[in-house]
Amino acid sequence: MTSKAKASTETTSTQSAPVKTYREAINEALRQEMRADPTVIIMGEEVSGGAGTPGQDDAYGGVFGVTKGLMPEFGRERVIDTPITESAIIGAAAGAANTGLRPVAELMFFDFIGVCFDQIFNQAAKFRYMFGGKARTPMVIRATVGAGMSAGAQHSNMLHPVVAHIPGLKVVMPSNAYDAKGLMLSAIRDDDPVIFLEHKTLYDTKCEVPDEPYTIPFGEASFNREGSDITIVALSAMVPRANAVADKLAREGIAADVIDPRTISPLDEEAILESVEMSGRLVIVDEANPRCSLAADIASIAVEKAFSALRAPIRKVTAPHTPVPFSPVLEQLYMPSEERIEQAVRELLEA
Amino acid sequence: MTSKAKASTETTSTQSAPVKTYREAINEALRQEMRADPTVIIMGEEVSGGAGTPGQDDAYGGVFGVTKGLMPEFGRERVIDTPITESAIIGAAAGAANTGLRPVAELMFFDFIGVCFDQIFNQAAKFRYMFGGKARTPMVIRATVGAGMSAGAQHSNMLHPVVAHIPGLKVVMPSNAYDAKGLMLSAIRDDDPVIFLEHKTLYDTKCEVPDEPYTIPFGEASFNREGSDITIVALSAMVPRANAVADKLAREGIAADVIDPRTISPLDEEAILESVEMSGRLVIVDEANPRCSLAADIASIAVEKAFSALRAPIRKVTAPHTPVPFSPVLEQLYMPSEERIEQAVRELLEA
Amino acid sequence: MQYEKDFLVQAYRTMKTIRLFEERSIVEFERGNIPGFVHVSDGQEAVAVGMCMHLTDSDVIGSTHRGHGHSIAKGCDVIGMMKEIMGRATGLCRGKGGSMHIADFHKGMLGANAIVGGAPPLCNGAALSAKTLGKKDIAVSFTGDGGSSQGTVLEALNLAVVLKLPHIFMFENNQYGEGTGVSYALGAKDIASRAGAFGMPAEKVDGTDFFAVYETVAGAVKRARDGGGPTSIEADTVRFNGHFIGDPQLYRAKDEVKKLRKERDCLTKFRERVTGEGWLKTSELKTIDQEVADLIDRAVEEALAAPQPDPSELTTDVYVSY
Amino acid sequence: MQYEKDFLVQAYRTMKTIRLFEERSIVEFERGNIPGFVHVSDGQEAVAVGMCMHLTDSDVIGSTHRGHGHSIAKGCDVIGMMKEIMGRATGLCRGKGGSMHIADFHKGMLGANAIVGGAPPLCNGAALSAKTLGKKDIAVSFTGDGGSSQGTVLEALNLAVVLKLPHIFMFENNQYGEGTGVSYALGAKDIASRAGAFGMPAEKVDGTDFFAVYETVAGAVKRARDGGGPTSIEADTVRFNGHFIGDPQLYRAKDEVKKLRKERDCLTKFRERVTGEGWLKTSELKTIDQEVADLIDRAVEEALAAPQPDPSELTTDVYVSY
Ligand SMILES: Cc1ncc(C[n+]2csc(CCOP(=O)(O)OP(=O)(O)O)c2C)c(N)n1
Ligand SMILES: Cc1ncc(C[n+]2csc(CCOP(=O)(O)OP(=O)(O)O)c2C)c(N)n1
Ligand SMILES: [Mg+2]
Ligand SMILES: [Mg+2]
Repeated sequence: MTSKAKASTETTSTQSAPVKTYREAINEALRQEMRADPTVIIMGEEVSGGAGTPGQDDAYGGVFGVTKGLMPEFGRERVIDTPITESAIIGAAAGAANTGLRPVAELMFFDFIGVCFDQIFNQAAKFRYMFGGKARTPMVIRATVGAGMSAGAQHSNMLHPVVAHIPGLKVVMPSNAYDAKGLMLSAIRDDDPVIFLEHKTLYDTKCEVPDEPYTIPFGEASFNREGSDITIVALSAMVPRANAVADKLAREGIAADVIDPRTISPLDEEAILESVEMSGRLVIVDEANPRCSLAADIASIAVEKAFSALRAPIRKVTAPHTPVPFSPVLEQLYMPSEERIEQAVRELLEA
Repeated sequence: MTSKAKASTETTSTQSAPVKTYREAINEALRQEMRADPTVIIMGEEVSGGAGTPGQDDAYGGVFGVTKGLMPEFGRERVIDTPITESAIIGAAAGAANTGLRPVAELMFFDFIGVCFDQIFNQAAKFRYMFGGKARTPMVIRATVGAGMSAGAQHSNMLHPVVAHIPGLKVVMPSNAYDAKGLMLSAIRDDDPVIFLEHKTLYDTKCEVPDEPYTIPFGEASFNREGSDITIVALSAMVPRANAVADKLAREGIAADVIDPRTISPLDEEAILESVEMSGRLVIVDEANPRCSLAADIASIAVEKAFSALRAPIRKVTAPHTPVPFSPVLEQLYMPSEERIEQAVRELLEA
Repeated sequence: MQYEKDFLVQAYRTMKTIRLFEERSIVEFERGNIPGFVHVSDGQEAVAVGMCMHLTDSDVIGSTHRGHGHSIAKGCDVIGMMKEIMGRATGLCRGKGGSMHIADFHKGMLGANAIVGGAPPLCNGAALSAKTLGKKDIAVSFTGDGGSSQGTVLEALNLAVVLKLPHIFMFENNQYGEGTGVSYALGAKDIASRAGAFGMPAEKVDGTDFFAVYETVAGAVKRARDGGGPTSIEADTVRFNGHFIGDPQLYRAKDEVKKLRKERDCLTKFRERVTGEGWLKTSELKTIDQEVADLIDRAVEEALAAPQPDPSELTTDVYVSY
Repeated sequence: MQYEKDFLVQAYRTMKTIRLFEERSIVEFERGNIPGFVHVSDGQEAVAVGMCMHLTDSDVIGSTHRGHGHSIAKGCDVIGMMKEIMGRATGLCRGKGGSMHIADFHKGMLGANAIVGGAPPLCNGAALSAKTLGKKDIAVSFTGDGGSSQGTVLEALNLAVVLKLPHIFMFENNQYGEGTGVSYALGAKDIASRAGAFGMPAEKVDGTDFFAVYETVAGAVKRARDGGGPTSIEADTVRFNGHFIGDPQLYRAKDEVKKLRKERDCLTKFRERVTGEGWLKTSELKTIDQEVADLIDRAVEEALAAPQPDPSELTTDVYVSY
């Protein structure tokens, strides 16, 4: 079955489901899996909130409200607020995963991997391999990524290329509520450590999300738009932008495939290559910084494995090689815009 | 002046200099710059050794002996042994760099970035930009990288793609003693944080290294072999392997450019593109894991900027997407070998 | 202790400036004039000012995400700060930093830091510079109660002792890390005793009493300048607002803040003390209040009129590869 | 305390096994049969064994780079270990781990760890599993004197107290972290008092006295199993060899090790105590010595004969993307 076919199957199944936000979809996935599996726990800073205070419990439910309501249902034993010590949080999640639990640990901002990167890349990621297959480390690290909220240089990074580089980790980047729910359920049930990256600017976006639990397998891209003139691969918050560009071009009779890999490790190479074989033209839209990025990764795969089909240079539309500026004016320029995507597409079509 | 020309100038200047090891060359650069500039200090674990013990001072001079003899000359005030607390070490180096010193901090193994990554990527790397150009952070982080010593999964990584991804950092990877000295002097004098990666298996390699101080500018590749049939870009310990393959092919009349970028951030795109324009064929040899790697980065640059010259797919010869195995048998398979490089080259020549 | 009038005026003016800067930040944030995440520090003025009144421009401080007060206390230009948090081109950091990244190296302000526990390792470095270069300068890091458990902070405490660095660790215990109480997040009896167990003198002080802070800090500053190494201080203080502007503060008790404002307002306490002792007159304080209010008005006015950064600024102040 | 004969025999056998395993590792390393970096733990046997004699297979331990002794004490197969450190396919970790990554989850051995300070955060997680799943199991992390200052360890101490985890932090103070003395690297008075300041009971014990370790640990184990939360123990112990095999040990005093071997050898002390008290006969000990020596001989023999991993193993036990 081709990737296009796979993707379409799923899309049809969502017809006439209730509309939910990305935030609600993730919350629902967590709740459903916690009901189904008593070994699933949540831990992190403010995942409930209010511990040791005179006011309300569940005061935050996560600073973006994603875990709201889970502590009241499952108790502080399973929704664990922690001190501000990310190495201790992620390390505990990894050790708990080794010994019978399925922890979902939250890093409030993925930028905080700096203070716990060892636990992720040297510990959790490597146990299975370096212990000769003995270890299972079924844990999820949820974190928010991305610019667009003027959160400044230390709260606005993507950083997914850093974890996609690391063997032993799986990396998930849902671009919409439907995918977020299905991928979260797969992430929790996966026996390897999974990095689950939620883009801050997507929390309030909505789409149809079935009430019943469902999973979306890792390594299967979805086709958001279909067309054989050009292939646009876009990730996370860049997907809606790529879609918008594709819609605009469609009105001019230019047909673009818009591919959302949904998981970047594993990556659905097949879907990308299949499309490039048809179109011969590839634009990759990635909000991360450009060097050693996922955009570079995908370009390198295409030029290695679909070389003869290529009819034009491969274009990466990314952030510049700079930190994220605070100023909203500069930050808008920092993120790949619809204009820049469109321009890249047009250049390739003319090449 | 083309890159090829630049590279040759340097090579001639090294004629008839004394032969030194990579280890000695780095030691000499550090010593010379510490003599010349009283603000240069060294800090890290065992950079001298013997602190608080009944035995000798300078008991190690670094676990690979690179800083041996510096403490006796410059004293414990400028060659500072530290506790095993990498965040404190790198953070102190960054803060010292902001306030008048030029610290050279050592991470014994670059694998230890996991416990101090925040200090590197969120702090040191970002000060200049996020403070609007006010901060200067002239620091060097020296660290050993690479497999080949059966040091196991947590002491054998490359990880240079992780830091090359980060804006604000410069990343240096010398492949020989001559470059190591000249690049170290440039690194210390640079006003940005520089990651200086020394491959464990290169310490005992030798070449001619002039006694007097000299610098090699960042962002200038060197051409190790010249030829227009194929371009081989290789890094760090992969350079000697690429050279060996080029020499073997040369005996068959196949002429390869072997390009050693020497610094990967900044990267001498010009040199690579210039060569690819001639050869139309590119192999990149990178000991790092493949995903979002420097190999991918370079491939993506070539397909974006030298597309019309390409006559074959671009091949990456890298480690597999696995942790580094301990077993020497497996570890040999893990690292890109001359055989694999040669095979990739031959495949492209036939393509 | 005997206080000069100028000193008292400066202390009051600085605390008042912080108070009004923060209160106005809330207003301007709500008006949509300040983007991003903003953490105000009103209630904690006495800690920042009681500490920084001991420092010169060549001493350095490292701050937190809640850094406006520290910045003002260390002498940063208030107008430049207001421009910065509004993201303007003429802000202290050209609009690239924002509220969580205000820095002014000329004033020894090494930066607010959006990573909890960010300042202590860096301030060790600044202290090391002073020591290595043979200067008498000292470094002061600010850390919250929540941040006090972060590994970077704990490592920094040890290194400061080992290298005998002129570094004062100021822990501001405002009882909360976001919506979590210190009684939950801190396993230790208190921050001071834990810091003290790392091998340095550690003290506790009422952080809402400017005079107590100033006097407690004095010994630590002297020790640091004289080569006696680091000190930790835990200041018991209060956060008058939410964790960030817009925080509904569900975790607080009803009337908690009202009570704190009544009983533990460092400005009220200061005013009572200085007028009670006859050191300053109420009218003098009122004049300062007015001057500060004018300054803040002007800051907002100028900031709102200041230009946005030029698009070219996106790629300056950093080496850009491609 | 009253000890059963079987208990004493097991304790002695285990300590002796560690001793001979380590001594033989040195020989085989020097012969070129063991690749990589190897850190032996002879001298520290009483800590590993005195601790692990309290544990069952469902309790877990987390270890360090110097993990052979902990592994043997926790019941890992000695032959499988020897194969592992020789990198063989039938080693405990299929030759992929090596000396610094021996693990055996069936025995509750969660892994040696080549990152200093690696175990404590992970052991919090194991303790959390036990607590959440309502088991009586406990977790024990081992950390060196050098590692005790690592931020990960210090954070873990706090979290263990906050969550009241059944976790014993065993700090093995062998006086050195590589070639640096603890008196230099540790700013605190000692490891125990600093750990205690995090809010947990903390004790010190002579780590070369098996009985002292066993008895000190007993209380901590009981407390952990009974829901009383974590404990820290600092064991004063000795490192008979260099940091790694091949270390010239220039930082040591002349005759230092000779003296330690004479005065602080935990095996000698054990033998003296059990024979002195009439608990075991010298002849019984000798028999054990011989049995252990035979076991180690067999381990080396089998390991040398064991196959190298198949090339296909390079890409198994991990999800491989490309
Ligand atoms: C490493 C890291 N973890 C988490 C956060 C998110 N965060 C920002 S402020 C804060 C609370 C800090 O509490 P405290 O140290 O007491 O300072 P206060 O806010 O009370 O001034 C948290 C959890 C962060 N910025 N950095
Ligand atoms: C994070 C990290 N930093 C540094 C090292 C290098 N290293 C390995 S063992 C060691 C010394 C550890 O000393 P200690 O904790 O006392 O344990 P011991 O070797 O005495 O058993 C060091 C510095 C490491 N492996 N990991
Ligand atoms: Mg607080
Ligand atoms: Mg030790």
